[in-house]
Amino acid sequence: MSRNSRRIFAAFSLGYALFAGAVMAQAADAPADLTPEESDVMTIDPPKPTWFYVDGGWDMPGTSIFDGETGKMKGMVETRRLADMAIDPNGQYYYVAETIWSKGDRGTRQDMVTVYDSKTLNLVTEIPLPGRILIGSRKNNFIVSDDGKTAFVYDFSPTSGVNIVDLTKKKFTAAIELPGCASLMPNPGVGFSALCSDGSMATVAVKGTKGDITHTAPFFDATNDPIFDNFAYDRAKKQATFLTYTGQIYTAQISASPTVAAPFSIQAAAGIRPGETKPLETNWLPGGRQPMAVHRATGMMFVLMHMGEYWTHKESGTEVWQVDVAAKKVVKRFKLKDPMNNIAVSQTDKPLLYMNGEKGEALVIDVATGEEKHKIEKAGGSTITIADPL
Amino acid sequence: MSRNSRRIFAAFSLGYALFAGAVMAQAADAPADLTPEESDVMTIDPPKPTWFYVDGGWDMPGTSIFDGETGKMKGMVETRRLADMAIDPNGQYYYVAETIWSKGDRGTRQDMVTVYDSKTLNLVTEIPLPGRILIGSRKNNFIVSDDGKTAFVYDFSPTSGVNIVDLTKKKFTAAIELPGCASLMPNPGVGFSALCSDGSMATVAVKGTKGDITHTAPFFDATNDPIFDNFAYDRAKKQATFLTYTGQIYTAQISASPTVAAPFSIQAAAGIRPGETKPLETNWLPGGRQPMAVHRATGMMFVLMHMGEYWTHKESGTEVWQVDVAAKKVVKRFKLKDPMNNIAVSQTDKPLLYMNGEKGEALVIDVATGEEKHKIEKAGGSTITIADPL
Amino acid sequence: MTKFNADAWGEKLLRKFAGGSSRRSMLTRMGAALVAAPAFPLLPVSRAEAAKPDRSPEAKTVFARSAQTKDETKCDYWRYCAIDGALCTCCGGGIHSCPPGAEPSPVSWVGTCINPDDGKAYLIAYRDCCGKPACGQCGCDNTDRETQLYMPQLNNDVIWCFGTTSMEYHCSTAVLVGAAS
Amino acid sequence: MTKFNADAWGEKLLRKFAGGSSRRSMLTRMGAALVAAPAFPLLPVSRAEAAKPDRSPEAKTVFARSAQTKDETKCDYWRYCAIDGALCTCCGGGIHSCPPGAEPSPVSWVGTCINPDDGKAYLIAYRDCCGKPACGQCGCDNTDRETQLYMPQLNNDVIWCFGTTSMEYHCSTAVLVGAAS
Repeated sequence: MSRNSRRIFAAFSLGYALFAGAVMAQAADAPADLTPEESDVMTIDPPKPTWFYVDGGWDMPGTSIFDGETGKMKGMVETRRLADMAIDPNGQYYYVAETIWSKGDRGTRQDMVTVYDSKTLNLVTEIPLPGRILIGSRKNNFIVSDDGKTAFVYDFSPTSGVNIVDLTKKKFTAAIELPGCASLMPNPGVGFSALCSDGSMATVAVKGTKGDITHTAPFFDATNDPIFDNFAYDRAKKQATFLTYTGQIYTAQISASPTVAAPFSIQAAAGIRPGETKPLETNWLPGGRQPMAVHRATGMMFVLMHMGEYWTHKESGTEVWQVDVAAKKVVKRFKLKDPMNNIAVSQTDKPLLYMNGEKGEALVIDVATGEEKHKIEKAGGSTITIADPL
Repeated sequence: MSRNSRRIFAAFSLGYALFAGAVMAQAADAPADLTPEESDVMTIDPPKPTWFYVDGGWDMPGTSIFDGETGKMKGMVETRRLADMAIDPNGQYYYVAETIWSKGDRGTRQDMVTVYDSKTLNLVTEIPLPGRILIGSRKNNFIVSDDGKTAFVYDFSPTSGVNIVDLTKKKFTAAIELPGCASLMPNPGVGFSALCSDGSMATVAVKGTKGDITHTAPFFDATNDPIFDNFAYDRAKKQATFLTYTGQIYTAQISASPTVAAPFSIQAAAGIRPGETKPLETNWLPGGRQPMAVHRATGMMFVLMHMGEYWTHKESGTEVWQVDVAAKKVVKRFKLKDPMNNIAVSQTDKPLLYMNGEKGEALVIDVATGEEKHKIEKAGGSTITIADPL
Repeated sequence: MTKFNADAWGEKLLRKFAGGSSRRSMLTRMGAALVAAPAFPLLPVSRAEAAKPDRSPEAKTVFARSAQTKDETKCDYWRYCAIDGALCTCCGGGIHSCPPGAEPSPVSWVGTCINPDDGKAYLIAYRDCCGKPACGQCGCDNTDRETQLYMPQLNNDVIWCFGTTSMEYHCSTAVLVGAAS
Repeated sequence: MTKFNADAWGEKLLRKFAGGSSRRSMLTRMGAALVAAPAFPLLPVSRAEAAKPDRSPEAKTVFARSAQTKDETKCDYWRYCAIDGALCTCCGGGIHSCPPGAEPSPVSWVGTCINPDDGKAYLIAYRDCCGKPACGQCGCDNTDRETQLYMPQLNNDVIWCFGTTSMEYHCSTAVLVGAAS
């Protein structure tokens, strides 16, 4: 390059103004039929029942939106480390509960629910919060009521409480103390319910800025056989399905006074001996971060299972067990090529299983055939959310 | 767990006050000789010549400090994505040039040099800057003068310039335009020098807030055979060593009017045909992100080399070639088990090579014996800096 | 809306508790006691078992059966029976020491781990070191008696950085607090 | 010290240039021309070669010899001869379209790539889509005629997000701007 061209480059660095002329000269060299392309920005549809959302977790600060049918990525919702995403049941917004320091990890702490338009994925607004828990891989720390009007944000500071957000007015409305309980589920017309360290379920009747807390009788052992806090809640049946470390399955009817049915053993439902808490008892056990999912219409539950001793509840599953919850029967066992850590299921007529593991590879499996429809590399390694529009 | 213990747990959640009493009760159960341990915080030595610093790059927001002798991690300097770290030649501080938005990737942009005490690794102060370039894996965008008094921060917005920081007063002093040039090296008593797109070297004589720019005659082809911008600068000899994509090695004497010696071919220095820019000519070529390092005392240069065609300059090296620069001879070739992308060498009597690759594994190799002294998993995959105290 | 600042709140409580001394020096003195605190819901369990603790191989978890007492930089070191994260011993810190520039959280989750040398169970406080980016070295995730979020003091996923100037997670220590039975 | 705001500066210039229209609509109209702009230092080279361009297999790089024209979601698609980053075509965007919520940078680095269907060389503007976290899909790093930082318009490591509301890098597009010879 000559001295002359360096001077041209110097001119370039003074601003944009000179660029267009230069490019016009360039464009003049092009064949007549070659039109320079223009840049634009895509929009997407509102959340569809076949879409699933994979949180990138600790390493990737975004939740990728995939179409389960095509395996294609549709877009990304920004979810920084330890953020929680929830989908507006009305399909208009994505909500992200997040905590941001003004200087990365120093400066001023800012807690908020950030609202994104579901079609443009543009930021709509930020709703400031007094706080939220910092933890990864949890579905039930940030939940939206069935009608989409209220969000509940779990806080732990280390006092335990819930911050309530009016999503219609887009503002924080109340902070309610919730001693000894966490892991939220909606309780339509009442407020929310939660699991507690004494083995009970708490129900919080929200009245304005106050919460009236009642408890069921204790029904599980939170120390020795805990319920996985990533449980499933069914909006249509107002039913929660719980799974314990040993493999006990509970269903709870959610109301002002929730009732919990007697549990059954997933291993017994498969015709083998029930899981136990004792060491040296190797058995099939549930495990993972998000170890279970329920298909609403059919009442089928899908559980990540591995062989091991007790206290291996974070271990990835080598099989998925399909449980007919009403019949208390394991009706199918899917063998997995790679161990999987999170599982979700589409609420479609022909359900698809979505899974990912430590490697961050997402898997789409057809429940009917067991066929692997898609394997998506670098999809993300954390929580999987499904779209379930009203 | 009983109802009673749930109430205790509720009390727990009200604050810290109750904790101590409970623990005292607990401690009373302990054997008499068991003293509960206390938490404390370590300090470290100022930078030592055997230490090396591995930038975690895109995925890990920290630069880990390792001792090359022991392979042990000593601590970490916070370097968020696209930050650049420099070490105070006097050993008192670590400097990080970084860009932080007030809300992660939105909000207000904040550019600064952040100063950390080298013994406590505590933040000392932040020096605001008008801007800096956003790019990863570059050694020469943030440099400190040989006496440790001045820092030069390259900016590209997309105008090209350098921001000057007085490290003694800890304040920004001047922004100097640097059209068509980048990749800085100190120029003691003058200011700094840089490489330019016309193939020349620019020298900027800094006078107060002004810079007087002069250029050498063009000596390399920036378009067809560029010099890797991660070149080496030797403080003692005031000498820069440059390497081009084809493998030409230049040395430049840095002064108010730098002089550049005639280059030689690294391949010819090894007794094989020189590298070429033509396609279909497979040969040993230099490559990587930080493909070369120079050991000051012995004048030995270490270059990551791979077999390939031209325009494979980012490819990791499968060998390290040791070049006696004065003798223009390749005196040793080290075969690597895994391809490596960045290389540095300690400025000690018994030099150690430090390398890492795409996997983020760091390697410590003894130059004298070729022996692999340490392999450190998850050390980080980006730029390697060495400690080189005055 | 006034901004609730968890850090300030934590610090205020801690200062009050420490009689106005600086947070760091208070922490040095009180750290162990404070951090062990969330453990107390364990007490009923521990005491119930204390009558006749069964430390036979048959009563030990997989972790306890293979734990070692020599190398604090390995995941199978006995104190790490419920640790999750990077070992501070690999990050420039120690078994109860934060690496330079990091800050120990005054509260933590806890584990009850068996020392194979004496067969006894000890209460371990897993104090996170905070305020620096994730160390990246020696990642471990052991889960003996690790429970879920509604019992946070036994959950190892929570970022246990309260009352520190920054809540960024760097690494975890395993502080011996007392005998568990 | 007054704060220099690169984004505001970029936008001001762009607005001036576009006669006061909004940045986005201006971008839609002017985008291609603006983004191609940094390419002009290429012109002397391109023109010198234009007299008798050698597009024979012997003159083609490794990339050009094996490039394909069918699948825009693969690293060996012909336009990607000097791309570095995630392909927007894999991220919910297109070859010249940003995924939803991302914003194309009005300036970019460029490549000169050979289309194997006609053997001709074209100027490609690699416009980064900005304002969202790294997409993570289809990471490519092709380096035909890619140079170093002192020639930034030919360097593919720079975060090319100028004049956008956020400089966070999401993915890269490969926009056909014109014939290179």
